[in-house]
Amino acid sequence: GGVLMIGKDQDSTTFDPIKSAQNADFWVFANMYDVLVRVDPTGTKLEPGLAESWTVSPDGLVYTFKLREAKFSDGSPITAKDAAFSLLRIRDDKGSLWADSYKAVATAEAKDDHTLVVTLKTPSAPFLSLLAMPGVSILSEKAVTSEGDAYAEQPVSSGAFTLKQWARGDKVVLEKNPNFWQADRVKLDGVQWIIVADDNTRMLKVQAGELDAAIFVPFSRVAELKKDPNLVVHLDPSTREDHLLINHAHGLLGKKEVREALDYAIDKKAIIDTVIFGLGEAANSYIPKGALYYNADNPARPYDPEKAKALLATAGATNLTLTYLVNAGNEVDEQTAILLQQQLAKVGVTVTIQKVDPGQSWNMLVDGSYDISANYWTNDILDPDEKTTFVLGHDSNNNYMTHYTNLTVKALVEQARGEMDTTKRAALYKQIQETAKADVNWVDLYYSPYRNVSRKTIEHFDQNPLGRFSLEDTVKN
Amino acid sequence: MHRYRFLLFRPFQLLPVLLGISLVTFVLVRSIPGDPARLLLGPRTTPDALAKIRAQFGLDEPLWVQYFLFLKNLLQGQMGTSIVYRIDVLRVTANRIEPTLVLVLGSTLLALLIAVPLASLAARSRGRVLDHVIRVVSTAGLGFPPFWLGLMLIIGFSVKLGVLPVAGYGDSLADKLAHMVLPCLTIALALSAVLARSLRAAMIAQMGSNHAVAARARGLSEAAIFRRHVLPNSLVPTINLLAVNIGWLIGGTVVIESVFAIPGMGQLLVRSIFSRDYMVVQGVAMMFAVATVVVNILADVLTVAVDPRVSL
Amino acid sequence: MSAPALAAPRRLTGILPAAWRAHGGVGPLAIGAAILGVWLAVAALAPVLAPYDPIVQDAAARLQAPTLAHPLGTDNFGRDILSRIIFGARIDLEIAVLGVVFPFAIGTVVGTLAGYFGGLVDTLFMRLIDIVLAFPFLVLMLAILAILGPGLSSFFIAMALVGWVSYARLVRAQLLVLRHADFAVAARSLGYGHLRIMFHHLLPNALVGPCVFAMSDAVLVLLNGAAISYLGLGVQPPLAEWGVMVFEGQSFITTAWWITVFPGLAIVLLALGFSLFGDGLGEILGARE
Amino acid sequence: MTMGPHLLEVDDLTVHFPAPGGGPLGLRRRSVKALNGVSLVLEAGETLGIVGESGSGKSTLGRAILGLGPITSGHVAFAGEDITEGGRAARARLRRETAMVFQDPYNALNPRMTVGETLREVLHVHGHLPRGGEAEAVAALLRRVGLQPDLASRRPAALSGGQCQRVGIARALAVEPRLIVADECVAALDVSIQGQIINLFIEMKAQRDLALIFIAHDLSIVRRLCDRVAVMYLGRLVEEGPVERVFAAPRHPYTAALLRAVPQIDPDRRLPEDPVRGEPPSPIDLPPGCPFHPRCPSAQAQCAADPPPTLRREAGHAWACILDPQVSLVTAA
Amino acid sequence: MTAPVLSVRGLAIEGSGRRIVDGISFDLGEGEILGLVGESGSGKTMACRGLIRLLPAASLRIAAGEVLFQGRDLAALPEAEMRALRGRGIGMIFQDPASHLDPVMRIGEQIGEGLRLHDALSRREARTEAIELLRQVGIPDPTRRIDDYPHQFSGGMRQRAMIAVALACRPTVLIADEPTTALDVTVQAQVLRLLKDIRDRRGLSIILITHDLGVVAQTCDAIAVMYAGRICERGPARALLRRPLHPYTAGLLACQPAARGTGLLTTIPGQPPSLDALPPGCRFHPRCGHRIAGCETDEPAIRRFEDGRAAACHAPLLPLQACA
Ligand SMILES: Nc1ncnc2c1ncn2[C@@H]1O[C@H](COP(=O)(O)OP(=O)(O)OP(=O)(O)O)[C@@H](O)[C@H]1O
Ligand SMILES: Nc1ncnc2c1ncn2[C@@H]1O[C@H](COP(=O)(O)OP(=O)(O)OP(=O)(O)O)[C@@H](O)[C@H]1O
Ligand SMILES: [Mg+2]
Ligand SMILES: [Mg+2]
Ligand code: NI
Repeated sequence: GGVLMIGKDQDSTTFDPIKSAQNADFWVFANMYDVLVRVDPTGTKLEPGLAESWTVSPDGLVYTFKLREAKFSDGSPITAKDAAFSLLRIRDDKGSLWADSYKAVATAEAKDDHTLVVTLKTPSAPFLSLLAMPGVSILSEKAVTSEGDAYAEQPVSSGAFTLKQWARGDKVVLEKNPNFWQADRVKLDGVQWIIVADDNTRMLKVQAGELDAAIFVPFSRVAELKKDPNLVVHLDPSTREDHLLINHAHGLLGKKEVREALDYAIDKKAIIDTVIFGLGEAANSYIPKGALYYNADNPARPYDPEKAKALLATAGATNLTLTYLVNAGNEVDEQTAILLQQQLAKVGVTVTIQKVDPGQSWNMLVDGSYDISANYWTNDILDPDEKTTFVLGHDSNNNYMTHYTNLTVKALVEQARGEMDTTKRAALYKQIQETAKADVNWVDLYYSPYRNVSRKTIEHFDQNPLGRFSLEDTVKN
Repeated sequence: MHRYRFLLFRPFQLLPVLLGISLVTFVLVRSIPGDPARLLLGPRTTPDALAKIRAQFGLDEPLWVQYFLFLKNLLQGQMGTSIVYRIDVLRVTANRIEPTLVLVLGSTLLALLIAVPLASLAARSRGRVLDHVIRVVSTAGLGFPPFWLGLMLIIGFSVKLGVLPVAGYGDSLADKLAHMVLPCLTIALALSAVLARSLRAAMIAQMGSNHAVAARARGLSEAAIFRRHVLPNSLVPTINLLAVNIGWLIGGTVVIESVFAIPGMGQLLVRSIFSRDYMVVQGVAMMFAVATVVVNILADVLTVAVDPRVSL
Repeated sequence: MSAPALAAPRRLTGILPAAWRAHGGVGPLAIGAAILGVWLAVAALAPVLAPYDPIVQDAAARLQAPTLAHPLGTDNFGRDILSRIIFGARIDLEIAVLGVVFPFAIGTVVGTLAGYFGGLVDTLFMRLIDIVLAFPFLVLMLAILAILGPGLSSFFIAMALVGWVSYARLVRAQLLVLRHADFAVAARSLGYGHLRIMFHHLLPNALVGPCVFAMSDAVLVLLNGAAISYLGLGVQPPLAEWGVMVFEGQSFITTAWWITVFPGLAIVLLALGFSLFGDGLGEILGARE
Repeated sequence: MTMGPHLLEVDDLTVHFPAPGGGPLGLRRRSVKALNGVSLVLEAGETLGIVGESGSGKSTLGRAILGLGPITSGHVAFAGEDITEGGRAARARLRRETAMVFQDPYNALNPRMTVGETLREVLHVHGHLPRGGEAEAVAALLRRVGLQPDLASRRPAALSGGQCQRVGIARALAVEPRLIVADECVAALDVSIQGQIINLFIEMKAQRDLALIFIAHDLSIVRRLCDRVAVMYLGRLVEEGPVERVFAAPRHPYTAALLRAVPQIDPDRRLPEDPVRGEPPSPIDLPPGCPFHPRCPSAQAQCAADPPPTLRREAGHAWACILDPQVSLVTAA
Repeated sequence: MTAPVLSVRGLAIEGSGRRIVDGISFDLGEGEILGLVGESGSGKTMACRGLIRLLPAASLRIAAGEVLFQGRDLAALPEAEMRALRGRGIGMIFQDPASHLDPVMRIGEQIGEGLRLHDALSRREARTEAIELLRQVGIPDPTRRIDDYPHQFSGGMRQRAMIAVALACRPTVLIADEPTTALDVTVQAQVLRLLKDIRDRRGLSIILITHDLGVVAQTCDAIAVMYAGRICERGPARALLRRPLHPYTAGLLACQPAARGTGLLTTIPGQPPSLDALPPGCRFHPRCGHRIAGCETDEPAIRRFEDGRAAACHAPLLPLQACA
């Protein structure tokens, strides 16, 4: 029993899953809505959700899902019609932020109450992974159509918890959904997501016992909180990967030697020690460690300032001056910048830090008005295709704002997306990772875990690598 | 009654100010580089999606059209739709007004409760050790940034002593009051330093004033003179100082609300600036403006009530 | 028959306080000036005084509590707090001075024009002031900083755009009175031009209030810098600035108090200097009026 | 009457200041009626004293004459030029040829400028500065008002009231004016110093063709210094004429009362048992009829009913009272 | 002559090394109006503030002398007892009634304040008393005006209200510091009349400070003339004005522009000395037309003459007989 109080840093913005792209919302959706296919707690494979089982046609175009017996929180049954509606809605609704990701869906039809048939336009290996995203949570067609815009505030849930109260800017109060098909599994009476923007305050609230748990423990406080006998600090593996974006379109940065030199000149260990207090590992691939198709043996460049200097010299890039775009107000970003500035200075690269407010930095990155900038990515779906496409797929966003071009990689990415054979896919991704590394599309910096804290009295407060909290298993003593 | 005549005209004077504020806010928020659609969609997006969102919120209209739409909405008592929350701005702000109001009023009250005795003590022991101590202490109150002061108070009173809640905004009245003590105190410490300074100066001036001398010549004790003559006369400039500082005070709530996790207007405004939620920024700025003007009118009413000579 | 001048008995205890009082108690002005002087000297001699380079990082000496080698400890980059405070004095004095000078200049000119001409000019300026005042101060600064991009010069521009109102109000109030003073009427009767009357005769007599206010304003400007950092748009790293240092040290508030407390004390000390100096200035100039 | 234009001609001058509104909600417009139809003329070299109680409009009149205050209606002509309608040129001429001396000697000087700077500035602006002879010109001015030239380096705060007033007069003289308006310029000074300043004016009058409007509430000074005197009450001239005749035989009951109320240094003269009743009414709500009637010992019914009496003239002596012949109150002298 | 109500002996007031009032002595008889005249800065206000120990700055203090009142020396009284005496024993009214009345307190309240605090009258009793006082000082319609604020009164009425405030606690001595200087002549006459009437009705004694010899001439029984911190001459009004002993008094009288005649006015040459640079000997000697050899070196002590007159002059203008 009991209500779990969790502190988070940002307010929810909506409860209509197609209308948000924020992690802050996704993590709440995950416990309010069920999806056809779930990602398991280890974050490495898919498991059945509302779909008991599914079959894929040999050409990879037709998916047939068998839905289990389940109910929405309002007591009405969850049918294949609702599932079809939800899938088409995320593709077609004008308010949907995810329409593009589901373009591959040609049709979705309910054959009967428990059978859903989805046809794709082209084969897509990541499709099942996509169905695990909170954005395509199964919604009640009746509720959505009858409530219209108001649905975003009074949702009908298909997951473990339902919305009881939403005090904007203050808290989101969820209570147990008795109609959830796994209701027996849920121990908590409810969950309160409480918004505490200030990191210090959030931690102090847990320390004082006003919160049962809090997410986003600042790196700097992990060691100290670990010492607190009343608290447990959870460092759960994540899909977060930090990297240094390089704008290949800017002069000398177009030269591979120069980018290599930057990689050699950056002491990832020092960043891990100083900025994230030793709580991470140096990254050797753009795919997060432990994630699907991660190549553990991907070659990494060691810290070697001498080699960096030599490379710069051969490339004729002595006296290189770079503008380093920093997200103002982001502590990790600012500290990384301060550190990198000093490290790069050692190899003769002058770094000018340009701090801009986060609302602006996206624009500047997209417009290409930067030389280097630290950034990170966490996966939304299990499959590496999403990230790979954005980062190396040569689509409209200039390979994630880097202007990296290598047509071989482009072809490989497309090929991997359509390849349904897992071993062949693995080989393709290994090749992609190696090429990206060789080309230095960006500089991989480090992998770091999710950092959450809970009181001793809380059990099973875990987050899977995709960010989903398994609150249906959490126990408050 | 005619001393309060200004109440009839003030609302009309308000109009040009509000119009000016609407224009300034509009120009200001639109000049901040950055694109709300892009922020909403996050990094993993396509130009199509961007265009769709822009169209949905009318961001693709020419600026002046957007401004007139904003004004037109305003005249109809609407403030537009929040880009982030996708609902009416009025609804976004609805439950946030109270905490900020309580914070501002509470800290003003607390600041007065601190400043008046401190200033009285300092004024009455002018030039002596106590006076200097008060001066140094109040400067220190002003010298530490509020976010630091707030954290210190939390650590002291809530984590170590456990007598007050750490942060947040409670549900019941008593709960809310308990939650507001520390944030109000944080603002009040800085505000009272400002107030005490001016109050002390006013009191010293009043203590040396002719009418205080006359009261002394009537054989009144210093305490009676202070209570009956000096204090009331010192309040007028302080009221006005408070009114002038209202913008500063509301600005201060922005930080305090964040430190103390108070779901108020200040946090909303800052977040909306960063997420380029134009409509919310405009709406909240207008509300703050109205509040400021109302406070100033209140200050005028108070001044008129306290000082019979004034008629505005 | 004049009475003999009896020397009243003086108790020894009465003499010291009397002497103290006669000298205005060593005067807040003097103490304030001394404090400011010390800071000025610190800023000027920073390279000589500071034991370390304020921005060079030393991974081996991270987060050290005050020791002999690092009297005020180090931060998480291993930078020496003392050296950072000493070098920070340069930036903070610059912030305090420039953050006040521009608003002061704009405010006094606007206030003079509004107060002297009255009427429509005054109404227009007053409405403008109302508009600026109706914005929460910090938020307005934040918006301007967001437009201009964070950084010191943007900060000064933002301060100037926002801060002038207080000065304008003060000066205007003074001028509304002064322009009816006999010497102003005299100046008009002598056929002096408006500019001469405004800036040569009236303004110098209206500056005491603004000057005193400027001293306390300097403190607020420093704190605004810190608050802006808190809200995320502070000065550029890796500059050592006290407000930013307090903000940065915040995450170590329970583990490494020295990172925040010492820069905080530096702000308080500078604030004390300014406010004492301002008080003294007010007393002396006010008395002379 | 002279032939050419008068040096100064004030015609039916009215000055109203806006006042806080009246009525229960304060919505009714009201005004302070500081001057209500004042007419007078002044010839070159003539000295006119203006007396009256506080608030009777003396200063307002003085300032209006010099174009320093607002004018609601009426005309002021200086040396034949109408300055109320005239443009810049008329104003500029007025500024060149007139000057003012103020009541409070300290406030009339810019506290932040030395005496020398103050005087130099006037000379400079008016172009009366002989090349190279700055210091000499300032010293000459100071000497003319009986001050040591070494005072030039001092600021007003370091001067006595009498010295300040002399500097004020020196500043007025620096303009080389044809008309000086002195507004209660000795009221703030001690008797012994007062005498010195009055003597300075008497000497100046004798030396040059200087017209003087001398505003005062001390009747005895006016009697000593002026050729003519004008008595004001609530924004109107109630009596005007040659000093000797007005003082010897006032025709208006107010003038008589005023004269009677002046304390005399004569231990044998007792305090008047029954001084004029009450105080002047508010200039916002002027009483109907003769403005003095509520306080007038000899007021009659028609004083309240009829419109305010106009000036009646008799051989250069004018008074605004319907009563006749002269009031039976004569000063002790 | 009856025993004086108030007797000042050698009162001296010092501040920052200067003697602002230097050993003044005078007696105030019962029911007497004593005029204290002198030029600005001569120390009139200081002397009277000294009597009730309300010196305007902390740096000022009584350096010598005694003030005998009701058998006690006020200069040596403990502050608490002194406070009890202020208002009740000795009342004071000031030159500028506008600033000496609390602008934010109703007139009636201010009048009743002393009564309520000293005599512990109830609010209602104090109010009745205040109305009566306002009536006595000649304010028309006192029941209505009692709830007015000072700014709603005219100058003359404010001065009357001040007098009412001072009279509230029934003082035996009233100090009036230039009570009419700010008023018009017509109103001045009314106020002086009022003071005289009150004296006649209540039999209190008044010290009237002024620099207008005309005012003292018409109101006072005795006069003391001050110059640069000292009393240079005192005596019965009529005698002093008719036949002054001290050249300064004579000079003052001659200065009055009221004196008939044309041409230049008589003046006293020079200016009063600054307290920082007092001339040696007689303080008046640099401006004196009658000075003799000793004037420049010896400070003249005040000497008593017949008819209750006294003067501090080496060469008095009249050959009067000095008494012991
Ligand atoms: N600027 C102004 N605004 C409003 N009312 C004014 C102004 N100047 C003068 N008055 C009013 O006009 C009337 C006449 O004032 P004025 O100063 O001319 O009188 P005065 O005769 O010079 O008095 P005093 O002897 O006190 O100098 C007074 O009631 C005064 O309050
Ligand atoms: N607070 C003070 N501290 C020191 N000296 C003072 C103070 N106030 C006044 N004085 C000096 O004391 C002297 C006497 O002043 P006082 O006010 O008694 O003169 P007064 O005769 O009342 O003059 P007035 O006619 O102007 O009122 C003056 O020289 C003055 O400069
Ligand atoms: Mg006047
Ligand atoms: Mg005096
Ligand atoms: Ni003619």
